Amino acid sequence: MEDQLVIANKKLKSRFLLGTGKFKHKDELKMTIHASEAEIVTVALRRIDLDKNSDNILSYIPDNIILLTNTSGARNADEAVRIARIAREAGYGNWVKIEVINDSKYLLPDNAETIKATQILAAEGFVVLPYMQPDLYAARALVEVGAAAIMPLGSLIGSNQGVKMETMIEILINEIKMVPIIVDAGIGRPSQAAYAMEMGADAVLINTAVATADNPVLIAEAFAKSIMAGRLAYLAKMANVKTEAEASSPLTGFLRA
Amino acid sequence: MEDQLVIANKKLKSRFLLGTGKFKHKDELKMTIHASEAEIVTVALRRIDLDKNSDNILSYIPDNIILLTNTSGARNADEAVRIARIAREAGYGNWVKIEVINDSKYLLPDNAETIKATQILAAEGFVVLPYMQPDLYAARALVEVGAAAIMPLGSLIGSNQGVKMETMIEILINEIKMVPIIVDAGIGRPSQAAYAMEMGADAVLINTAVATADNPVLIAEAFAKSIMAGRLAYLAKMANVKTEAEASSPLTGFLRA
Amino acid sequence: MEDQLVIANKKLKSRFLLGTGKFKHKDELKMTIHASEAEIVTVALRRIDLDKNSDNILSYIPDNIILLTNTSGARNADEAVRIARIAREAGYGNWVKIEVINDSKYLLPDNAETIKATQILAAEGFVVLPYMQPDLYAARALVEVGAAAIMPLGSLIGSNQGVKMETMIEILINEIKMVPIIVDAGIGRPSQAAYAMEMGADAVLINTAVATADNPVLIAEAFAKSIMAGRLAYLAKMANVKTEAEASSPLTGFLRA
Amino acid sequence: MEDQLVIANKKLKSRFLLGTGKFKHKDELKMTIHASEAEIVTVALRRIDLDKNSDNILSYIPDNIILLTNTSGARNADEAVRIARIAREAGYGNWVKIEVINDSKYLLPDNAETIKATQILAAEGFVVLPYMQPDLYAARALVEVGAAAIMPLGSLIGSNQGVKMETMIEILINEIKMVPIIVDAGIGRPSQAAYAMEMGADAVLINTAVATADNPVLIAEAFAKSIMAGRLAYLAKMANVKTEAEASSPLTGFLRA
Amino acid sequence: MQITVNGNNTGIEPKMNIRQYLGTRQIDLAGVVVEINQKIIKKQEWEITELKDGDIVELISFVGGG
Amino acid sequence: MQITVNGNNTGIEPKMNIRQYLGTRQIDLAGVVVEINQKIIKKQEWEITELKDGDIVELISFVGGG
Amino acid sequence: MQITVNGNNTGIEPKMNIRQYLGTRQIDLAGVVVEINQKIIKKQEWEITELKDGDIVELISFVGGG
Amino acid sequence: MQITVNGNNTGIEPKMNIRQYLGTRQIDLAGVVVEINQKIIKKQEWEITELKDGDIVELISFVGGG
Repeated sequence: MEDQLVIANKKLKSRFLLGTGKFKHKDELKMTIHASEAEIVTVALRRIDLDKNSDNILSYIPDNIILLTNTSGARNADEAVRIARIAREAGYGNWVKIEVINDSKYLLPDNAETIKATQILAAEGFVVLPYMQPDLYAARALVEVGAAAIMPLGSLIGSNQGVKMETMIEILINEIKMVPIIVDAGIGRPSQAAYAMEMGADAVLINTAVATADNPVLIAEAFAKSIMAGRLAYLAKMANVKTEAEASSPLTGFLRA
Repeated sequence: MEDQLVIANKKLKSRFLLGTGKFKHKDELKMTIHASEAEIVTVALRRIDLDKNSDNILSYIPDNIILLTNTSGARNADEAVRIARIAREAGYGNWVKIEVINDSKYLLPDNAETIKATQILAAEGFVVLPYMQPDLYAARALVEVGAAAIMPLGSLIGSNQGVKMETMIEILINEIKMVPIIVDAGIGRPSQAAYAMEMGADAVLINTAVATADNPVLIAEAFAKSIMAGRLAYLAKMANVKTEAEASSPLTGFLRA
Repeated sequence: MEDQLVIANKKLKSRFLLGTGKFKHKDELKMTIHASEAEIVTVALRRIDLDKNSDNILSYIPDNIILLTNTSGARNADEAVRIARIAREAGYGNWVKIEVINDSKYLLPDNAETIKATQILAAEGFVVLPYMQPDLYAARALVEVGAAAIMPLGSLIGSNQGVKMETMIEILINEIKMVPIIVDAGIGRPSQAAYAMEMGADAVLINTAVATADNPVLIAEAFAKSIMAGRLAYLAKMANVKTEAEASSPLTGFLRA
Repeated sequence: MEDQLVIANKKLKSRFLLGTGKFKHKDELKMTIHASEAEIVTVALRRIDLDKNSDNILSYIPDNIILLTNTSGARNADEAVRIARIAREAGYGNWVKIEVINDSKYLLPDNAETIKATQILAAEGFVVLPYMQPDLYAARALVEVGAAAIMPLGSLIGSNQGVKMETMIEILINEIKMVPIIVDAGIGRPSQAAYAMEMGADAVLINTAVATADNPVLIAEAFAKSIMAGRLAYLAKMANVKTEAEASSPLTGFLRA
Repeated sequence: MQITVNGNNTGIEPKMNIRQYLGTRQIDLAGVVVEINQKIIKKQEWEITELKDGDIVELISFVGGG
Repeated sequence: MQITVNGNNTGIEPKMNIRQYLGTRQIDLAGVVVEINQKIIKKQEWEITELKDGDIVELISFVGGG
Repeated sequence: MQITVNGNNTGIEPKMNIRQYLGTRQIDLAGVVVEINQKIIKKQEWEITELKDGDIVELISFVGGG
Repeated sequence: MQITVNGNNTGIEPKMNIRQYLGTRQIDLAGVVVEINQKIIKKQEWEITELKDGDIVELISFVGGG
């Protein structure tokens, strides 16, 4: 069966986008990417530290992987645009995750600024994947201005709370059909990733839950399997929840003859 | 890595026990068993219908699969014992799932009768897997009288509600270390199966959610993957849930220099 | 103890705002308002039906009640503003609930348009209570342009699902301190109303759950009590949730002397 | 309206049973009982400490209150029976809460021993209120041997987690009609108490959540109100949960004429 | 003379002011608002505002709402 | 001669053993168990066990179950 | 004379009945129950029940409980 | 000659172009981007772009991010 995720005409087998922040040991990253089977990996940009000769993250990411640069640090559309342009200049493609955050406590994306940045960058030919608060109007606006996918948060970033924004994400899944929906932020366990996929999300992006597990390689494999499981379940059309019990074995007894 | 489930000294790779009731098309059963990778499959007993030449279920179950006969229909320990003995005589092994139900509405297992039946059958050399309401005292009694595993219900049988009895199942997982804990009944989605495994259950038994999905073969594969995912996550030791947001990207900005 | 809700300098004893839509029998409305102890009641505007001499809703609402006119039907800021001005002209005060909805399926408020309408009407001297999707940035903008309170939705309007938007409403409660937070839409049961108040909401607005209960008068009393209960609990500072059991009786036994 | 709780022919207005353990300041107890409007209050027994002249708890409990003595400390039926007999001899009535716990970690009641103790004490004329794990078979047995009410746990004692055992408590409420169902243990917030009552529980017993709140008197009042609210809501027959939005205001617009 | 009231065409006598017109219909006037050609006519102006041919009149009042 | 098989009365020829009787019905014998008067008859005894008038016979086999 | 009261050995004067003994300690008697050798002694028998050497006495009363 | 590199003042030799300057520091150049005075300098222009006194230089590269 051909069940592919398509983002900006790129066909992908994996529905697991992996973030690379917070890894304790960078050498685990390569194995983790391998175990995850991810084809898209997020990175960020930062000033080089000239005093210590730190490792280049790119050396841990296989060449065939799509780099998705996060504009983290941007507090408004202009800053996000500036970061995106720098990223493109680096020569690793034009995929960008717009993340505009104007609140240092909850780290919530600012939808209005995100729409502005998306519009500018899409017009410049970027493949724009905006991180957003799930809001139907904002999602429609993002699609209209050229987002290649939309990435609503499942719950607070790094919280591992799962799909707390379920009501609104379900609405996005039902209503936004032109681009994929990628649940980003807050997914903390394979069961939660499976749940997002069962709901009909097209993919999930996970970072904290992988990088901060005791064994990132093993949990990456677990997430990979659970995301496939959730996708298959969505395709298989699951049985409904019932409020009553229903026997799975024949109860009519030969014992009472 | 060697991560095996051991029941009564039998080493198993799969942690997915599959029920065979309620399948609409029996010919799907064989493919479903294959897709599930299950090594243990439940069956039940019934009077032969002499009027119509119905298919023999055994012809759909590969030879290397362990048959676990359910005593469904039994309303007390004596009836369960009688069914188990018949099952053994049939010549397909001595693994038996004790299911004693005395309530036709909620189909709840009767722990007291289940303990009695387990004691009798374990003493006769059966491999006894009792289906039970999760109750620490009953679980301890079952282990004491010789159960090879205990199978607490996750929620009402056939309800697809998932692990609603979470509080009590967590206690069983923490306290019962001598035999495996298999969550039986109520698991309706791969995400729920993954959740049970993440909690530390040793295996899950699923029937209704597979047999009544639109595509049983596909959902069996989904459950297989999600159960592995949940197990790996348990072994990988997951990151904790946090009440606050936590950045996964570096936020210290080069933009404000 | 003096625990008052203050909106636009108006001191209120009740933290229960009652909606008047969907009542099957209008004569129940008067008793329901009485039972609810509400001091603010929402109404809407509509063309008079000249063909049938329908009852005037105002005759069922006591004079001392504050009328809060809903701009329902408005699809953008301009329409909301027009409705608000009509409402004021009717001579029953200048309190207005901005409700701008641009989606006939989920009936979600459009935050961007709501902010615009709030700005215009607050500048014209209205007491503006905007109904909104819970989003910290939008809430801050609303406060800035002069909202007298903000009214985030708990869940989909009329759904009776309770506080599904918990994560975001909690953030609003923590961060928006200049005006009251009133949870509006989706509260279906007294327990859910109590929960919203325990979280620290300043008030709740309920309509569907009252109007469509079998006995609106009785459920209004139930909501009134539960809202007070939730408020008192918030003030009393509740005990924390624990993951372990903790005895409430002395267990050291005199029996084992 | 006459809506009374009847236990062993005793008619009660209040559906709130209050526990007296864990209070930091005993002088708060009297005010707390008053605020709770409870008519039944639990106490326990202990050896008198001959070295320090400790306060007598009875001096804080008004005379018209029914004392319900908890057999806490009992590890089996015999010990519970012994404690109950001592309690009766003390001269404050014959109401006893059977609590048999054989597990010092989770403090779970042992249903089998509880049934035995109930049988003995009911036959001796006690008014027996057994604390139990919610299990339909055990509940039926308790009613059969003479329990005056049954008191299933909502969640682990002292955990403030609410009605986690919802599935099984709902079954008890549906099936046990001869005696009242009192949800005992685990209720931590007024919203949770309201929820238990909305489900159809006849009463709730709360101790930890009151005694360990910052302000026990205030939270007692909150629980009292929420319990009444939940009861009224049950009687008023609440509106159903809907998966879709449903307008509460007329949306047909006069604006588009 | 023809006007449109709440979307329906109606013939009325000429030289009628708003208050007079409302008097011809049986309407409880509490909370009623009159818009003519999208302009609100204040209550105190009802008597001095004459209806003109082709006027688009909206008569609006309160209903239950949430 | 009358026996009861799975709850139904049936006339059979006398002096028939279990295996012979089963041969008269078209049954897939894999996993079939025979109880006579609530006593299980082992497979190896089918040929030496003769059905008697009034016997209550149960023929049981596996079906799908959970 | 030695008795055990609530787990502690105590010397007491001989020929003392329960009420007399309780009088020697400062105890609020409301709700107090006396067990001697695991047998409850009813209140009305306190005056006629003499303590004997080796008696195991439990003095029990109410405390807060849930 | 003084320039600011990643927020720190540094003295450098005059007449140095970007590539030369980068050569003086030990930096893995994969994925490095150079901004001078908030303007990105493309890689192919590094050799022909000379650093001037007072330039504000940003050297940016990839790090792990989510």
